[in-house]
Amino acid sequence: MFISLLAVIALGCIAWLGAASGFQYLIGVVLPYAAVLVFIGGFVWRIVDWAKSPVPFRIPTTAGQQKSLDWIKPARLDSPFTTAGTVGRMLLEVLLFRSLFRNTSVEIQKGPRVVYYSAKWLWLFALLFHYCFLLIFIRHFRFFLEPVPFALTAIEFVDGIMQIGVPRMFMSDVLVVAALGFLLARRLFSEKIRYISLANDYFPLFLLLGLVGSGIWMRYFAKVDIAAVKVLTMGLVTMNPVLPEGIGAAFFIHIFLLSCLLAYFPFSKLMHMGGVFLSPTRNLPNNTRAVRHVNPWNPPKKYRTYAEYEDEFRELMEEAGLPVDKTSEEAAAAE
Amino acid sequence: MSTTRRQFLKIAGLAAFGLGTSSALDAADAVAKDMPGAKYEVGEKHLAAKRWAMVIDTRKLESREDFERIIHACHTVHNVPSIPNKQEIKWIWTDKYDRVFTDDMSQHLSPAVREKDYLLLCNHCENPPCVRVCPTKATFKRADGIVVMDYHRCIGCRFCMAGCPYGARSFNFGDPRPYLKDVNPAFPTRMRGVVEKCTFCSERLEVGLQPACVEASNGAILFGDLDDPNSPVRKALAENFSIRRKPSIGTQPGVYYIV
Amino acid sequence: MYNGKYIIPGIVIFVGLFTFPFWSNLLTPKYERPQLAMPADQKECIEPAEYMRAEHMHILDVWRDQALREGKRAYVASNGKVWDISLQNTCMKCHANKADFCDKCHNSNSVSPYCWDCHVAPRGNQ
Amino acid sequence: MSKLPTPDKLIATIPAFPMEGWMDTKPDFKPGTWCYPAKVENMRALGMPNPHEWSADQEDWNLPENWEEIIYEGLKERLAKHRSLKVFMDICVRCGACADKCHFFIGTGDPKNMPVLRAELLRSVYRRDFTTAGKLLGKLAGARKLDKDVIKEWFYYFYQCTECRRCSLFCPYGIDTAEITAIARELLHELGLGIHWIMEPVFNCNRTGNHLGIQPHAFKEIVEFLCEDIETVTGIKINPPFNEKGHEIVFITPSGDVFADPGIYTFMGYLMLFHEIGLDYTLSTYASEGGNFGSFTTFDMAKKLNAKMYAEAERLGSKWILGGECGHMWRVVHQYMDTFNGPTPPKMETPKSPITGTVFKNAASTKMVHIAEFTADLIKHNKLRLDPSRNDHLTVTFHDSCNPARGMGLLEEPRYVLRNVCNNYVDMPENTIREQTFCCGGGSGLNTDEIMEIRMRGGLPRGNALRYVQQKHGVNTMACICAIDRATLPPLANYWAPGVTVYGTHELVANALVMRGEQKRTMDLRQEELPGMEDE
Repeated sequence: MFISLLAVIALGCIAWLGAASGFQYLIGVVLPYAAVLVFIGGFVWRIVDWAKSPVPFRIPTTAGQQKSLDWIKPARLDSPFTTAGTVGRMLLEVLLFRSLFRNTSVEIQKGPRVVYYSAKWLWLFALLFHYCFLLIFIRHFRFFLEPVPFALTAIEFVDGIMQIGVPRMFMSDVLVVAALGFLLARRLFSEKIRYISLANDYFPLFLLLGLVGSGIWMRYFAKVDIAAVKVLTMGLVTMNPVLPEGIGAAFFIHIFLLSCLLAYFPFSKLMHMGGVFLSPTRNLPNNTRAVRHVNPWNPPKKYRTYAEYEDEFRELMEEAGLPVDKTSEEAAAAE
Repeated sequence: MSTTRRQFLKIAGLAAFGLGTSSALDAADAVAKDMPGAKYEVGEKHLAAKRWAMVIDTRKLESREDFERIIHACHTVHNVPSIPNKQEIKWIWTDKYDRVFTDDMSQHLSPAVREKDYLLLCNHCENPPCVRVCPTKATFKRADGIVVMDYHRCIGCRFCMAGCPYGARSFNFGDPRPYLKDVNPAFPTRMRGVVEKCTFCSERLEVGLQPACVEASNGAILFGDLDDPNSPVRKALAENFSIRRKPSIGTQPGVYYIV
Repeated sequence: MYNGKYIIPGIVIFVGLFTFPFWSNLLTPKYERPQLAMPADQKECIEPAEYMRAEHMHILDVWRDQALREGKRAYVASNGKVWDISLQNTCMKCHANKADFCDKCHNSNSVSPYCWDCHVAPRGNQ
Repeated sequence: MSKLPTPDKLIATIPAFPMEGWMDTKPDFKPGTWCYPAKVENMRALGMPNPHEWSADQEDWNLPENWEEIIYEGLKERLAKHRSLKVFMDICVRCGACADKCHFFIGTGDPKNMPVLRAELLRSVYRRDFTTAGKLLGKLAGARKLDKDVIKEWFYYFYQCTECRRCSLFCPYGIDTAEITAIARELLHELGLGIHWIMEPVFNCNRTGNHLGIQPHAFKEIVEFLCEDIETVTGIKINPPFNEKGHEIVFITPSGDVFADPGIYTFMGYLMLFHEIGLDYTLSTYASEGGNFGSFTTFDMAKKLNAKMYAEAERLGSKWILGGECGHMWRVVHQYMDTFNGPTPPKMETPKSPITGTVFKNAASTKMVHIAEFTADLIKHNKLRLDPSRNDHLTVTFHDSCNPARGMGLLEEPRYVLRNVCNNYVDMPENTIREQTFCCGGGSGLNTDEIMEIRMRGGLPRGNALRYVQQKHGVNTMACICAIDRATLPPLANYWAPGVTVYGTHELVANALVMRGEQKRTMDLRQEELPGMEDE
């Protein structure tokens, strides 16, 4: 964890030093292009790599009643029988984190008694983080589009509806920090989660905190010249890169951390973004008995046939009065 | 486990220190957002008082024109729209005795007093209930006793309207601008969704002017410091019998009526 | 590759969405920083231009609190000059062209201050 | 059982979290924590790779010379074959939602029994060999070198996973530890590391048609013996057909039901039910096993054992297969069978109940129906005369087996049957039943007695839920639909909730079943007096 923290701090320092010592073009133009290429290329490569392996068996985790008899109500979404139901299940999973919503925590109390509690905090903060991050991502499109479409202005209006402070405070900024803080805190203070956490669990959290933190810093405190920033970002997306004068260091830290995140993404656990769609326990219908699932590498059948079985036990079977395909005499004659 | 936690705090502390100093270097001036050397002061001409108050001599306000003139003066200068229905906005207005002085003090008033119109506005109470109920402190009482509103903070919850015993507040159900014939370019309007009311012309006091209604009243309305025995309001109150609206509820209004 | 009929459209949609800023700007002319209309008759603002560019929103925020809540309506600038605290009567007196001064930059950067919900823009801007 | 600590002591000995990281701890192979190795001759007979003598408590496991290469190649092959494995290796974010969902973690407190860490045992090796970050950054990226201790750790922990999939239910990406465990066990088998309790049944099943190694004549004899008991209880003589061609249905159930108490009563229940409704069926001695211990070995072995079902249905000319009560059997039948060994023989037809005419469209392809579906349909159509008051001395709860619950979704059918054959039915607390059900502690071939303490620890959540309803509602009967349950739950109940008896669902059905021409029932199938119905 310390290593992850130090790594992110080091990245921040590199960006700050770079911005201060004339590498603005590298940090503000070259690296973002490279990072976007790595991100898209890496993302596609990972998905294709996964897709190269087949799904040999249809193994949905059934989280509800199957469809069987007409008069028993099936769980259409938790144990889907149809494609529509499966799509519904995936939507619930991707958009609302259905499985995490089930979360419980367990405690062994005196008695002994095993007690289960509903534990929805992880669900809540995970959902908060993802939606805030999405919202923030979308809000940033004001730097990439000219004129800024009304929908973006509307999102900004809603996000800043509390009208606190100038520039207006975005609720998503506060909530994303709170959510990241929660996700980090549980890694640090929950015994179980700390035990399973690796450096590559802390790193993205610190990186995101650095990214969000530098963004907040330049919006609310450092007041980077956003007109100049927009010239730079529009230059990037119109393939006419320019580096305007007078953009503060905070921006270069921000865009450097963003480039790091983009480049890191495809090679990390953050690929759960794409992977969740490919999870065979979720994206398949529970209808294997009704519709045959084909395994492309299905090996040829090899099993002990009835004939072999009867050959071994023929006499015993005859003695016991069990029917046989070949009587002992027939078998002897065949030899 | 505790060792790792302590270790973490140590390192996190160091890191925070490092981040703090490094960013402090380039951001030091950015953080000090106020321009060095800049100051905020009261204006040169500004009128001060310990407790602003108003005395309305109802005997001097007779005709409809008297009232209209005063109301017009106030509403024009403050961009108060005239909306002709239940969504009406008013800072200063009139009503009959029965609805103004509801503590039924005498069953047998002179018909002249009972039938007369009385000029009404925010009472700028000593104990303003509207201030107590405001959840955002958009309504507050200044040191000089004026109860004012910060429209930037008003969230339109209308608790203050429920709290005010005098009905002095109006709510903007819609954008008021279409109902303004001429906008006074020196004064803001309000927006949809906020409450508004009389401000005792605090913005005019800043530049040494009397409230607009006082100016337009031809001496029927007096304005001054209630804590100053030599002020016109104290003198008038000393010389005449005066009453205030709903004294029994303890709000201590700052508007007095000579009847 | 297996299940390509689901996965390939998925990848295409993902890449399409992610690169939206690039291809949606294919026909956009070169973006220029908005050129603002400066007052013709005034050279100096209340504070230096760089400071005003970064902090004008902050100064307006402080102004409104000072004027409304503290009752202090005179701003003594760093150069000692005294200004009346008023968006409508001080700022907009010089920056009378709101459309080409305020709005141009705000719109381009999608900044939507709510000043003008109440405050009255100088004539000619409505 | 004498070596087992008392339940209180067992809970008191759940250790605190270790101080050192999980990569630095090694399992302690003390007696009672590991299963006995498979016999070399069984492994050899089945053609398993690298059969050799070894034992978990020894320092040297006599791994084949090129064991590292075998694992590397084996893992590589399986990554290419199973998208599940690849995706599950890559996308875990270690959110910890699965951590306290595992019955073995709850009962042992061993952090490596948290599903996420169980998977990390394999994932760490995957990272080192198959990811760039792992190759470059090593331990920093959560990768570690494959050494013999890792293999030992795999053996220890992948045989402390019953593939119950409870963790998978809670995982936001549906990462299924059962899948990971199954593949890790395949890798271990590549090195010749199998366990006796699994390989012996697999060997038997291949040879004699059933796990228990019952030969055809013995099978017939046992069933006839059970029929005599039925006659004693009901006065009705049943002569079930064996290996007979031309019947509409082949009935296949786990051989545990033929052999062991209390499974035999469930088997008697099936026979009585079929007799009463006049079902046109046959038993098979060749396909006399519903269960599939091959599925705890390798996918290929599961396929090999499973193939007999369709082969026998084809040989006997039956239209469809009716399957008895079993857990993992139904995981295989429901999710794998048709893929393994389908398409079905041409003469098989979509199952249709000959009694009610119900067509089981949900089994249109696999052509195999669960007996709980079949019986629920009979009851719904009023085809059975039932006297549930015969079960009035029982207060019944139902244990959802992991596989039918989370690998099939069979939740309502058995409950419907039970509610119709018993008057006193209560469910256990909601976090322990249906799709959230807890394992009996002995699934996936771990129902062996040498690891009884581990089993009892794993059985803690189930045992506790059972004791809860025992104390609160006076439950004295736990019904189940699984042969392994019928073997593992009695010691579990005895340990955690003494006084609760385990029944197969169809034993309770048969107790309540009013048969044509039966004598007055005074005893249940266990030949115990039925309270209130004693002979006068």
